[in-house]
Amino acid sequence: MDSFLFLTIIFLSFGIYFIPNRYKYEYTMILLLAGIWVTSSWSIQALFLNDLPVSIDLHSGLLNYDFSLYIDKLSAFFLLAVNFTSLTGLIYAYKYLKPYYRIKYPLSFSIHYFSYLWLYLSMSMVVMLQDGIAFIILWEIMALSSFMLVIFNAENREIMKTGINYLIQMHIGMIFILLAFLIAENGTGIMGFRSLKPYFSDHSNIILFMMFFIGFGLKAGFMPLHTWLPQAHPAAPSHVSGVMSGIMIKMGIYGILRVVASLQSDLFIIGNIILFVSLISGVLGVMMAIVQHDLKRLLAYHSIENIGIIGIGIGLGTIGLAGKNDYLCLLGFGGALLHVLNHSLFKSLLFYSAGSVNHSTRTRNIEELGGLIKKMPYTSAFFLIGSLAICGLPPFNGFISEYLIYSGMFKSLYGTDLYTASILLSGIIGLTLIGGLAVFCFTKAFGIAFLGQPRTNKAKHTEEVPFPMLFPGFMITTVIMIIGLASTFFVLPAFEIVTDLFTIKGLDQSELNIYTDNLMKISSLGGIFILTVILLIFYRRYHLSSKKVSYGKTWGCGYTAGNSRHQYTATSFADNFTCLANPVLRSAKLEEKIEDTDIFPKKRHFHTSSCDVFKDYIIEYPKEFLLKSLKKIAVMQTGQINHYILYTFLFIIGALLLTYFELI
Amino acid sequence: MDLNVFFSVSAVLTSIILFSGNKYATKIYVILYGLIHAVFSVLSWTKIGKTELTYFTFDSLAVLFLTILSLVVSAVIYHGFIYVSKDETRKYNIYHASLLILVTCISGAYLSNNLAALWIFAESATLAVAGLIYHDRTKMSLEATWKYIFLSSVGIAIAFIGILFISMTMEGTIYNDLSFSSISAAAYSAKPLYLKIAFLFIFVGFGTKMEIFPMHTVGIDANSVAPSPVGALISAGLVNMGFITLFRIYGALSGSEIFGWMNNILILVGLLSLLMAAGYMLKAKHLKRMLAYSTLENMGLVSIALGVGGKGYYAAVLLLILHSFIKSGLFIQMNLLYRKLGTNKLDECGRYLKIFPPGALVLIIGTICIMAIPPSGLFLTEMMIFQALIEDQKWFVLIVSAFLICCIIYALTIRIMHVVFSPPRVDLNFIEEEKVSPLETVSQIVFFAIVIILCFYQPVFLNDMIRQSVAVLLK
Amino acid sequence: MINYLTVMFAITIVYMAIAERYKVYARLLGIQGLILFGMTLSELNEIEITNLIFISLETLVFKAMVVPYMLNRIIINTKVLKVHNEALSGFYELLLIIISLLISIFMAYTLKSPYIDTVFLTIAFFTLFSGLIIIVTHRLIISHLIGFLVLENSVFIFSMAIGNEMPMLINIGTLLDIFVGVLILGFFGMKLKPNIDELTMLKD
Amino acid sequence: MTGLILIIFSAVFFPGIILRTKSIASGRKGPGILQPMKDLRVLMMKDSVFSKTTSIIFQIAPVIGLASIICASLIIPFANQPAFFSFESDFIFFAYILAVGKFFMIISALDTGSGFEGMGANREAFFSMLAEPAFFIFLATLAMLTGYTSFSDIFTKFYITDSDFIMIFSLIGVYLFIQIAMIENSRFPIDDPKTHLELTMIHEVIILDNCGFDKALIHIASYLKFAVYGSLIYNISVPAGWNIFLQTGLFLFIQFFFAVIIGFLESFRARNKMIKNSYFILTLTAISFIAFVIIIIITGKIA
Repeated sequence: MDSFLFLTIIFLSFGIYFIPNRYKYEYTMILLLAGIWVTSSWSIQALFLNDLPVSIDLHSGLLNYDFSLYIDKLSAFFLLAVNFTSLTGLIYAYKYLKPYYRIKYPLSFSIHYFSYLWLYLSMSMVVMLQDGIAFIILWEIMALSSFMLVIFNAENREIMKTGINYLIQMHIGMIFILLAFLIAENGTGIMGFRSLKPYFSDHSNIILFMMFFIGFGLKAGFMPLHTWLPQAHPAAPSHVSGVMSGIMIKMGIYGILRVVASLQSDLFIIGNIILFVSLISGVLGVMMAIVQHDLKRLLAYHSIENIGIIGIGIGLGTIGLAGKNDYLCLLGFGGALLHVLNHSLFKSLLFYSAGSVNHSTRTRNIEELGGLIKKMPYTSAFFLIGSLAICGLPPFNGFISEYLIYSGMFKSLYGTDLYTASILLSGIIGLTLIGGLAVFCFTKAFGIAFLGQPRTNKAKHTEEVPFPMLFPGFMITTVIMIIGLASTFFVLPAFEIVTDLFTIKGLDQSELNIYTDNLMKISSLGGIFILTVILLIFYRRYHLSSKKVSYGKTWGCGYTAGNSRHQYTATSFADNFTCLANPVLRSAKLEEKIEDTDIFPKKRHFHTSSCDVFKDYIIEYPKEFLLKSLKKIAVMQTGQINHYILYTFLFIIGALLLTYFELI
Repeated sequence: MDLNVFFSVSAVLTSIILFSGNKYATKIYVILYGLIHAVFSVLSWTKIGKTELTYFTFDSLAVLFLTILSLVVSAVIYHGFIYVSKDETRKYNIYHASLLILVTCISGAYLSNNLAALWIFAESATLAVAGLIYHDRTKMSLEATWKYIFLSSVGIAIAFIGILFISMTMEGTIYNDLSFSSISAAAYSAKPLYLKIAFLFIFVGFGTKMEIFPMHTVGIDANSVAPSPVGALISAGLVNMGFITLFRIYGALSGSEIFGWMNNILILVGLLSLLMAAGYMLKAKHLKRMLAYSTLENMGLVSIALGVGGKGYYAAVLLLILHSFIKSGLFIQMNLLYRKLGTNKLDECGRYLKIFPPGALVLIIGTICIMAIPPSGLFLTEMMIFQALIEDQKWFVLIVSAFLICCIIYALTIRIMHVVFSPPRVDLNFIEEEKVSPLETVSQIVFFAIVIILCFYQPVFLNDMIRQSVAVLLK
Repeated sequence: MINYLTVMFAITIVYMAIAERYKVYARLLGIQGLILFGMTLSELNEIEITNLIFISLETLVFKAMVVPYMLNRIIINTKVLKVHNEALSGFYELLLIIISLLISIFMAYTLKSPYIDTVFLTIAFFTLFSGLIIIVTHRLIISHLIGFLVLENSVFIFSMAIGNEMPMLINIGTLLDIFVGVLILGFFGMKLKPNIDELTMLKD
Repeated sequence: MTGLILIIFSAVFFPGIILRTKSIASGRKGPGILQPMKDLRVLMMKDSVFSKTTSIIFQIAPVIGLASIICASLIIPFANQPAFFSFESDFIFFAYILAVGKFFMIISALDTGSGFEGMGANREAFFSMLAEPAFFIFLATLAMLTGYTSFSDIFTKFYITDSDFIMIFSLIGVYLFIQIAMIENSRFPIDDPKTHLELTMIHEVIILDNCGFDKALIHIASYLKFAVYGSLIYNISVPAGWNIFLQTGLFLFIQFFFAVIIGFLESFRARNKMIKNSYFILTLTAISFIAFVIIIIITGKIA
């Protein structure tokens, strides 16, 4: 029954092209809700009700590949996350897309909604499919549909370029995955994740793993492979960036987890590789985020950072698997999984808020914003909550997952050997730095964009976005708070998923009690914190009610004519950090020097810019070089017949020579 | 319907058209021809394995390609009517007569079981297509026609020398005709050097038809200048004809000592074709030229697939089939685009989505299909080629071709997406004179739908046919 | 007899490499047609009547008369008289042709077989290569045309080298080839007059 | 419970002792030890003036700052009595909940839209970010040494591990905690609370616009923070097994001693140049790293 509904959704999705423009949104929403209903029921079955995975036959016997769905606990977990984020994204889109109805053509909307629906369908099927080819097909459809979503504003050539850059990188990733699957298939005769275990048990693990890691890492955005991320997210409409950053990049994590679960040897090395890459992603990601002025690009770099945190968890888990350290394994993978969920929540929340800011101010440059909290209180509150959560601060959800990863590391330190100890310590230092830098970054982002006085007219004349754009914020905030305060209900299933996936010995009852106890204590401390705050606020209000409260200008050290231009800017806020990190960030300043002869200095401009070292040196320059040399090859079509004949002639002679010397 | 009936009816219809004084009459004759061709190809399914008129055998590959040709031709005829509707009667008739000759020659070439007969049909097809390329009577079309005729003739001369070398190997044997079975039987004992030279010359010579390195150059010009429906026919019919030649000679020689050598040559040529295609597509400035280069790319892949063997054979045939549909659909679409935007130059095209939404949608789908990204069926063939390469441990070829494919996809998307969405760099302020009906996109939608469906579901009969076609290689 | 003819044929080709005027080309092609006729006459032992008609049609009529005549017409019409060796000077062309002669001898020797006349094979290869070289080294399309006609001659010699195993098919092939040659000539003569060396627009 | 009372008790006297030490060191008689408490009372009674630029963030930030330090103090054990809340890796919660307070103080500074306060906010964020690793590395060292991961367990078991190097850790720990406390509270040598130039201030410049009740809350939080760190110093330097009365005495003594040290430091030392601060803080990280290396050596991982 359910499978029929699912198939119906797939077929009905094509109907978007035939629905009148006014009802396209509603149509999409109905299909999405139906999809969510079906997949959620499957995943709840798999996650909570059954011990066995759920198998769904999609009646695909006619087709070439096995499209039947198979939902184990891991799939179910990802499915739920996909469902939630996709739903909030579509709700948010309702009003967000309204202004475009006047300037865009119905077909654009058809394509957009169709792609959105298929992004959802492909994501949910990617985590459910077992057959390799079917997986790859859906994987690429996912890339394709997200590409179509990114280029919603494709009239802008820059956005188009960004989108294509994204598509190509995704395609390269897909080729890596495909080749890896094919190599495994060549060894075992099975195509898909099922083939990996037998393959890994009698082949070298590390090469194939690296291929998978590159393929999936491109989607996830690990550091040297991240370059599409900071470009694509600002280019996309905000609900799309929210969904992409929130959950789509996690599909890469899903793939990596599946591969890691099949590994048989070389685990320690692989764990180290993952950890190392993740540390770089985490630390550099947040460092680069700090110097960004574009709100959405800043958030995009934070996605890289958070992928780094997830990767740290996975790396630690793998090291734990290698050393038969069940604690580390459980906490590492468990933390990573939970962080996947958490990040999908707060990152989408942040992107939606950033989108709302963009929606009402028409700018994403935080240097042009300021004082939004008075005009857009709800949006600001959501952004604040998102910021606190992404910094991993209690009592929000981000803390829980980071706590798990930290605690795995701290717990494993005792009695380990030198290597593991140093690795764990580097993990600890990395996470700490990430946390500190994230606080630095989000105080900057929130403080400059939402607080103080409006820096430009764009920020001055704004208003709060309509309720449908705020509603997802309420939904997400609720879940964030539930995870933050009732973490037990989320951490224990995550542990169960890990034990199920990696077939390790689960926690016995006493250990389970310890964890429940820990989490309960964190929850109650969080509760106490909130209570204290509320009590203090009420006391403060009571206290101030008896005092005279007056309002005046901000203290200006005697200077009373200060205006909004005297405020600290984002650049200056980041300045001391930028100085310290310049070898990595290579930010450039363009300033006009004041000459000695300038008695009355004229108006001057000052410009700072930052570059992404990885993007330049690993992607851009080699890409430019390759494209240039390829283009150089293309001088043969001269338009002259004699040249054309010459090629033929030379080819024949060359082939004959090669034949004569038996080179081919 | 027997083959002789088909040929004679075609000849009669062609001559009637040449001398008819009425466009409507011509139209009816052409439609009649299209129907006859369709009936002929449907009936040919019942005659698989039979030989007619000594020189023609209905084998699986030929029947398969014939059916595809029928499908493509029906679209080509329909769009051709629109394309030439404003021409004077004489031009109109010449166009259609050439079209008929071309289709008949291609069909004959498909069915030939004899190298010489195949060669003759190929040559005639060249002449017929030259007439079609020249249809627009512009400077460009003159140049393209000249180059096409000239290079094709040189290629055909070279191929003929190759055929002569084949017949040299048969001197002193009991085989004294150029049928492929005889060639194959004689090849067992033949001197390898002769076979190598023969294969090399034939391969290079027919490269003009198949649009493969090193003789791809004219195909590009012809495709970009010819009327779009003809472009569709070239890339679906003529290219397949080139392939069938290559395939038959390859199959005939596959039992001989030079099998490994041939594979190496094929892979070398395939890689070079990919390289050329990648380089040119990165700097293409003309939509139709870019599509022509994409044909070069796909033929390079076919060549690699043949060279690798194993699953590659199947992949090669499937790729050809899918490519016929996609490329002809895209070329037809190019005509609609031209009529809407007044140009096919990349710098002057833009905002297609706004100007002609159905066409833009079709163009996007077509681009996805030709890029071999799922859900395009081409993806399967690409995957099979990779599979075969991995099985053969040809890592270098694998890496290089995967890389070049990525470059090509980059070039394709960036151009076509800009055409669809972005404003043009140079604004022509073109005002369309004639309306383009959205119904004109139906043929392309059907073609692309076939391609997409084939990604998920290949009917058993198709599977069997392809397997039978390549069975000769898998012995 | 046959050896003298082949040597003469080779000499005409070498002369072509250093020819300065198109008229010379036309004349040389005519001479080549005559030589080919002589070669076939002396080579074919038993001559059927149909074959004789075929061969004389091919060589005497087409190669020795029609082609030079049409070429002459084209030359007069287009007023392109001098061969401009823009790509390579005549010296290098000669050099290349001599090298190709060496290669041809070498190849024919390598391909030696009891069923094939090595002399014919040599001259066929030589003609093939020189035809290609003439096309490659010239820029004006009228030279390409001449190169192509030389190529046709080489095809003819190749078919002679095989002897008479499959005369009919090969004769048809040769005839079609020549037909194409004439068609090209005609097309060229009729259509390409005014813009004889501007055909380089189609490029990337 | 005892610990909490002791912390609050010492927090009451802590700032006074610092003040007193400083004045004695500079040859003045100085105010009474309870003078800061009296100041608090004055602040509480004052009316409030808020900048028109500020928003609700500015109003709730002091409250959250205080609440965070209260929560943090619930994790601190005393002697062998476990804290209110003790769980695995609770020091992570400790560090992060303090960060919450800091986060709000920083954004409340930015909320005023003042150039000065932005400067201070930036420095606060930057320096505390740099100080985090030192704290965590040292706790990792302790975790590795004892095999436990909560404050209570670590400090109870710390002296039970019969290691000869225990004193070294104790000393390093005391040093590190003092320095971290100085950074966290923006004291010498990072910052000088008594400076008169806004351009060089860190913590003081952040609260330039706070007044009255809010400022009192900020002060309370700051005093409590001192006491909490003092309590950590006590815990690391005194074995948990000793008599409870002795412990209480020692606790008070160490808190007193801590305050005196701060007073003396502030009297006789010059504050760092702003640019040197980052080096200084990184040195702390290096020191805690040395501690980690030592633990590796003594556990025999490096021969």
